[in-house]
Amino acid sequence: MNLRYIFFAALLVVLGAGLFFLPEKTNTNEMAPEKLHAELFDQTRYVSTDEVAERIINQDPSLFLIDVRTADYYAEYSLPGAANIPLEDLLSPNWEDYLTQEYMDVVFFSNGDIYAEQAWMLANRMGYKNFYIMKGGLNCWFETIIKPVKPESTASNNEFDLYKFRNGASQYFTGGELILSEEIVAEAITVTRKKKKTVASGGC
Amino acid sequence: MKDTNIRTNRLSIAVLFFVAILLIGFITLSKPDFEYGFTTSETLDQILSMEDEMTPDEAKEIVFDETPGYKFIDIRNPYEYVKGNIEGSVNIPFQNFLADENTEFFDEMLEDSITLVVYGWDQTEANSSWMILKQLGYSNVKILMGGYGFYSGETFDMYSESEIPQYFVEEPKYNFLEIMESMAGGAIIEETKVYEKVVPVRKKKKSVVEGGC
Amino acid sequence: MGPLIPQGIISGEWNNVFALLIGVVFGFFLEGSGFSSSRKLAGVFYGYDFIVLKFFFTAAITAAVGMIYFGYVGWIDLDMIYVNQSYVSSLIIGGVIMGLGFIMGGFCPGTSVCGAAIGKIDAWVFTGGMFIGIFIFSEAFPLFEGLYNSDNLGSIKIYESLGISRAFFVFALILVALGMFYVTGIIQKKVKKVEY
Amino acid sequence: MTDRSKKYFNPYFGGVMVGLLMLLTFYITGRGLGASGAVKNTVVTAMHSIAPEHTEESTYMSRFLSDDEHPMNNWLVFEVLGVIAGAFLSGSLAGRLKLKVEHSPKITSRRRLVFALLGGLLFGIGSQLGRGCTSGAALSGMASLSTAGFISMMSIFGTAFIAAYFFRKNWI
Repeated sequence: MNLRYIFFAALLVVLGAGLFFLPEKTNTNEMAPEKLHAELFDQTRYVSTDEVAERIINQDPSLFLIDVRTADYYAEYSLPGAANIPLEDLLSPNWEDYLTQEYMDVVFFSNGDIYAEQAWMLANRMGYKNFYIMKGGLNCWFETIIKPVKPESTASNNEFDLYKFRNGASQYFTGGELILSEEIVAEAITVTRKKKKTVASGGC
Repeated sequence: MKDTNIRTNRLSIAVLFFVAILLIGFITLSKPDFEYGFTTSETLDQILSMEDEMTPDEAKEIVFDETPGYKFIDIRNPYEYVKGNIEGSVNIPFQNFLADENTEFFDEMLEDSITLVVYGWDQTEANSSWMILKQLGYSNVKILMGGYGFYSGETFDMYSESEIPQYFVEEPKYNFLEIMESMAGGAIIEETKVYEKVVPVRKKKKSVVEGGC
Repeated sequence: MGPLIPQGIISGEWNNVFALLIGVVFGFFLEGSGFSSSRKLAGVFYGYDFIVLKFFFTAAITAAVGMIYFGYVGWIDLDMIYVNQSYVSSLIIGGVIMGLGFIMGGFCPGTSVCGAAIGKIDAWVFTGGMFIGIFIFSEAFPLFEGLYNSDNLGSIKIYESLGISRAFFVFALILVALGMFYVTGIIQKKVKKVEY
Repeated sequence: MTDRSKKYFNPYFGGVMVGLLMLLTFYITGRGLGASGAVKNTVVTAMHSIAPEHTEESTYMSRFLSDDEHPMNNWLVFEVLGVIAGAFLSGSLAGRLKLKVEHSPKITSRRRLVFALLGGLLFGIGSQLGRGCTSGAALSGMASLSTAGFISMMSIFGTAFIAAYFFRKNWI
């Protein structure tokens, strides 16, 4: 046996043994902590309940709502068309397809902000895109959309417009289309379209 | 014999070349500044365990008894901090979390096994701070439920009839079903529960190249 | 960083240019190591020449080990590497047919091309046979279709299917290969020399 | 060893070099080497020019036809063209360029050619069924540690070892 061959063989064994010290899975897609931290200053991750309501009413096909609460809560009440991915199942491979898609805006919501934000952080860390949080969650949804508070008589016109929209939306979500007159829907939608920017300002 | 030697040399050069490439790789390997200490699933387990959520009453007790081993961290901006804060807390705004002196401070606390309690005005405000520290591997971080608002009593609603303390922000504040039923005149739209979204098309990784032969 | 073309660092139009260059180097070393000779290739099955085994395992191990290190130092995103789909039964049956073809014809597609390039008439015939074989396959494809598409395990890695760690698998592979190199050296000395 | 075979590279040297080449290939293109695909594309092209309608109707071949891309405009085809050039280069440098039929002294050229044809035919069928040949499926598959590569390698070489006994007259 040539000495060199023994040396090469030893080298190969050493290289092979070195593999034991390397991490098996280097997830390069994962977002770096600095970036995740920086993204958290960015308030664009929040969408308001008004915006969500408007997009549901307009049947926006790019909206994808994900309810991260438990299945019990989901069964009791959830937003129309929302899918249920309980926070604990978020990382299960069953839902991977929902998180990796990039054509729709995924809006997480829970009763408050916290679970939704946690889901958002985990999903974002995995390097996927297009995630949003419904600001204030369902608690806020009920305070603003379902049971809107009438503004003071001294409030600005914008606030009254918003109130009108919310009233219309409330009719839409509670009464169903059956008792809803055409007129109100039309009004509600035109109002929101006109006031798109101000709509996002109200609420929780 | 001479011929064979040349041949083995050629092999040696090839092998050395291979080793050299790997060495260059290791030399140029730059370590990222920050690395996650917990994987996503470990983080999720931590979240679900709820062990890190401290109630305002517990916090008050700790401050009152001056229990050692706790450090409160106010993540709000200095202006809010000066307006009012928990006694003995330090102010590290969330924006500055990854600054060198602050990570050093966190490391120190971890070594001394001092529990860090992050708080904002409410729990939601501090949530991202807690999550970031947690994911970076600081296992000694807790979060104050209700935040400073509840701690100081400013947001406490003494007229609330709810049995669940109001700092449980993830609890539904209202009975959603009841409201929906009352407003719909008893007829709830069944459609709301129907899962009507189509399965989204899976994002095709542009990476996946087509096969060999 | 890499792989360069799928990451879009180099445009896909360069694909064919690189393919040509890579092919030249590949052909050069295949031919230079003796893969243009069918009798040398067949030697591995009769114990008089083990270049196929030595070459094959050295190449596979160098590339596999190198890739893992490249992945670690961040030169290649291992998730973007193409991993063949494991259609188990069609792979096995296809492999059996190829094995028979190998021992009968003494070449495989890559080596027959090498042989053909330096004027081996048997390699030309083999390549011609391959054309006919592929033609037959595509004409008779409806017969094979069920088999062709059955038992797909997806793009799975060997250590995942065996349920062991990657490092352990590669390490074992290296030891096995080194063992084989050693044993084949002994066998080669004992077996009657074959002139070719 | 005879004088002639000394002209060949040390197999380990060739192996390391091809291993490095494969690394480079993976680094650039994200996939390994291959050969049989090129033959397939040539067959498809030839068939398409001879009997276009028939080829388009064929369930198998039609999948390699597309309107915007010619089947010959494929990296595998170019790679195999490169292999031909590289092999020719190496053969001419080492003085191995010679038209001949290589066969064992015990058999005739004719028998060798018949077996080569049969072998090629089987390889053609097998490589399509197994989605790749020794270089594409087995070698590159092993380098990327895919299960398919190892299954392929074991079933090709396993069968060849078992069948070797029956064909020994052809080779020894």
